[in-house]
Amino acid sequence: MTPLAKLLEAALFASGRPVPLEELAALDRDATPAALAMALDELRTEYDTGGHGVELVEIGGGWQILTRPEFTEAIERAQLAARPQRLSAAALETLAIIAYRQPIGRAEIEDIRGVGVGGMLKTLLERGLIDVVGRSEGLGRPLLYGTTSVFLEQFALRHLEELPRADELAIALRSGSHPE
Amino acid sequence: MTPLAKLLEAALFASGRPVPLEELAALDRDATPAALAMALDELRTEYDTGGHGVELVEIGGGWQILTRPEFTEAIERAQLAARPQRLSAAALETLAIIAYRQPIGRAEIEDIRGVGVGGMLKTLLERGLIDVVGRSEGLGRPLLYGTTSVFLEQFALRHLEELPRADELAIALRSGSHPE
Amino acid sequence: MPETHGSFVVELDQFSGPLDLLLTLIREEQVAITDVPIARIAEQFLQRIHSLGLGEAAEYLEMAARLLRIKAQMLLPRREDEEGWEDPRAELIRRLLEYQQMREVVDHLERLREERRGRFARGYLPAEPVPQAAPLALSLPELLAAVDRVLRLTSTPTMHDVVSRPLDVDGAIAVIRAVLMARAAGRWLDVVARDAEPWQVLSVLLALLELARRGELKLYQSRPFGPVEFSRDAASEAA
Repeated sequence: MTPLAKLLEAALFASGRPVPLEELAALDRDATPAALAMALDELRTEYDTGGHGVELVEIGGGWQILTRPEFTEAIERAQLAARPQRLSAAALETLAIIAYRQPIGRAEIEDIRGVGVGGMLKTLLERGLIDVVGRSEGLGRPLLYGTTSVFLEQFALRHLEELPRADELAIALRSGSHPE
Repeated sequence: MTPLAKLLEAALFASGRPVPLEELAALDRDATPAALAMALDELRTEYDTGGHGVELVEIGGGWQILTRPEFTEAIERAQLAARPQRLSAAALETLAIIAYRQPIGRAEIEDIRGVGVGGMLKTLLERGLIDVVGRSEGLGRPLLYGTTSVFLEQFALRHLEELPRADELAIALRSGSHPE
Repeated sequence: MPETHGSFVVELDQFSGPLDLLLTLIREEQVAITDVPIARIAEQFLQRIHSLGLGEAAEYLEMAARLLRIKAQMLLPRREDEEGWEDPRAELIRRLLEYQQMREVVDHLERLREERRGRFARGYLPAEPVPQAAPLALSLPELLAAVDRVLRLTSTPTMHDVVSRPLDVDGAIAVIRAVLMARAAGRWLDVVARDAEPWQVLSVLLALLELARRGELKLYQSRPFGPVEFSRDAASEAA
């Protein structure tokens, strides 16, 4: 490809939105509108005939490189498959603290875990595993969290009392059901 | 390009971050690891010899398409994308220590840097460049920190071993300084 | 990207710490770290932190004090053949070497970072598939293992954790005042929860002492080691 076509490819790749022709002109002050149009055409032809997974499209008054629609399904499937929806160890610990100490405020959880848990609480809330169950009487009346029915369902528990007591835990863990 | 290379290109274009090999493999369940490696090589060669504005690089256990450096200035001038902020010397020093000595606690970092690093650790945590990886067995069970995949990504490292080894540095590392 | 963390912004003409300044001085003097002329370097260090306005920074002052201490130790008379004599600079030299080595890694990281900053990743990102579509893979053993981790994490008594949590004396004062607003007297357990953490207990204790000092209440115990009780101070009430 010509240097101008390469520059356009890099710029359109890096841009987060369709780029109008006037803005593309700012990339190279020496390029005439005709040269710019030719370079765009060169890039489009390269993508269309060179056998690429992407294409150059004119969209919303500008130019943009997009993945070819025939690949989107495979890409989404791969993203889901390769990112199993497991909770991180940190998220599990936060969930465990909430399960055993509910209702509990964010500050108290952070006190136990020693790190900020703002993002973690958001994830657990989005997942429906916890919910806001009230407000503390303390200063600033912080939100209190507790586990939900989704939580019980997820762990196949009939009610919270089915969770082992802290002193039974060592035994429950030793009974061979340890995760790898 | 082969259909698999096209699919890989489409998937890599759809991500702003390095795509892990497992996710690329999930794109086509029938593709063998060898076929995958060949298709990646095909794509890289296409970018390198076909005269493209982008290139394929291996970063942090995954693959990523990045623009070629020679176009950066023009793209930034045209305001189509902006370079991320530089890191301060203090941030780099803290990262360097964590990268080499992980898992490492705050006190040890402060010992080497000669300054308090509490605020800096918080910033690096927020940036996702480091994470809490455990607690020391020592008194007070202080938190231990390590670098993340975001760190590898932002420094375009394939893995930590790409950093110079201790014996490649002008001054030898203090032996036995690693935490247990 | 807007930058909100001051500590992250490049400090062009500042030193990242006392060791950085010290290393710079040594480099300017063109002397070896392993044979650093302490008297001269200490003097320059003091001058420099004064001119840079770092004379208030604890870390720099601490280093200045250390340099002066080493300088004094170097002046102590000693016989050349004295056995067991340890160079007073040894620890400082070790730290400087370690720091210099780390700076070498920093240079490397800076190069890598600059290289990476000079390339753009894909700017336009199509919406990722909604993760909720995928079922969560979770099991009870996993949760219990997490509980176990948390327990092991918290069951070790650590007195150091007390200081890691800032005391909330003001909050405790507010609680005590509220109790005394409603009643003439109160007991310890009215203001401290049974399962209170050490920091909460300490907060209340300090708050009670502070209010007693200010004359807002009277503290008393009906018997030795009995429960602490408190009441509105009649004098302050009258005032």
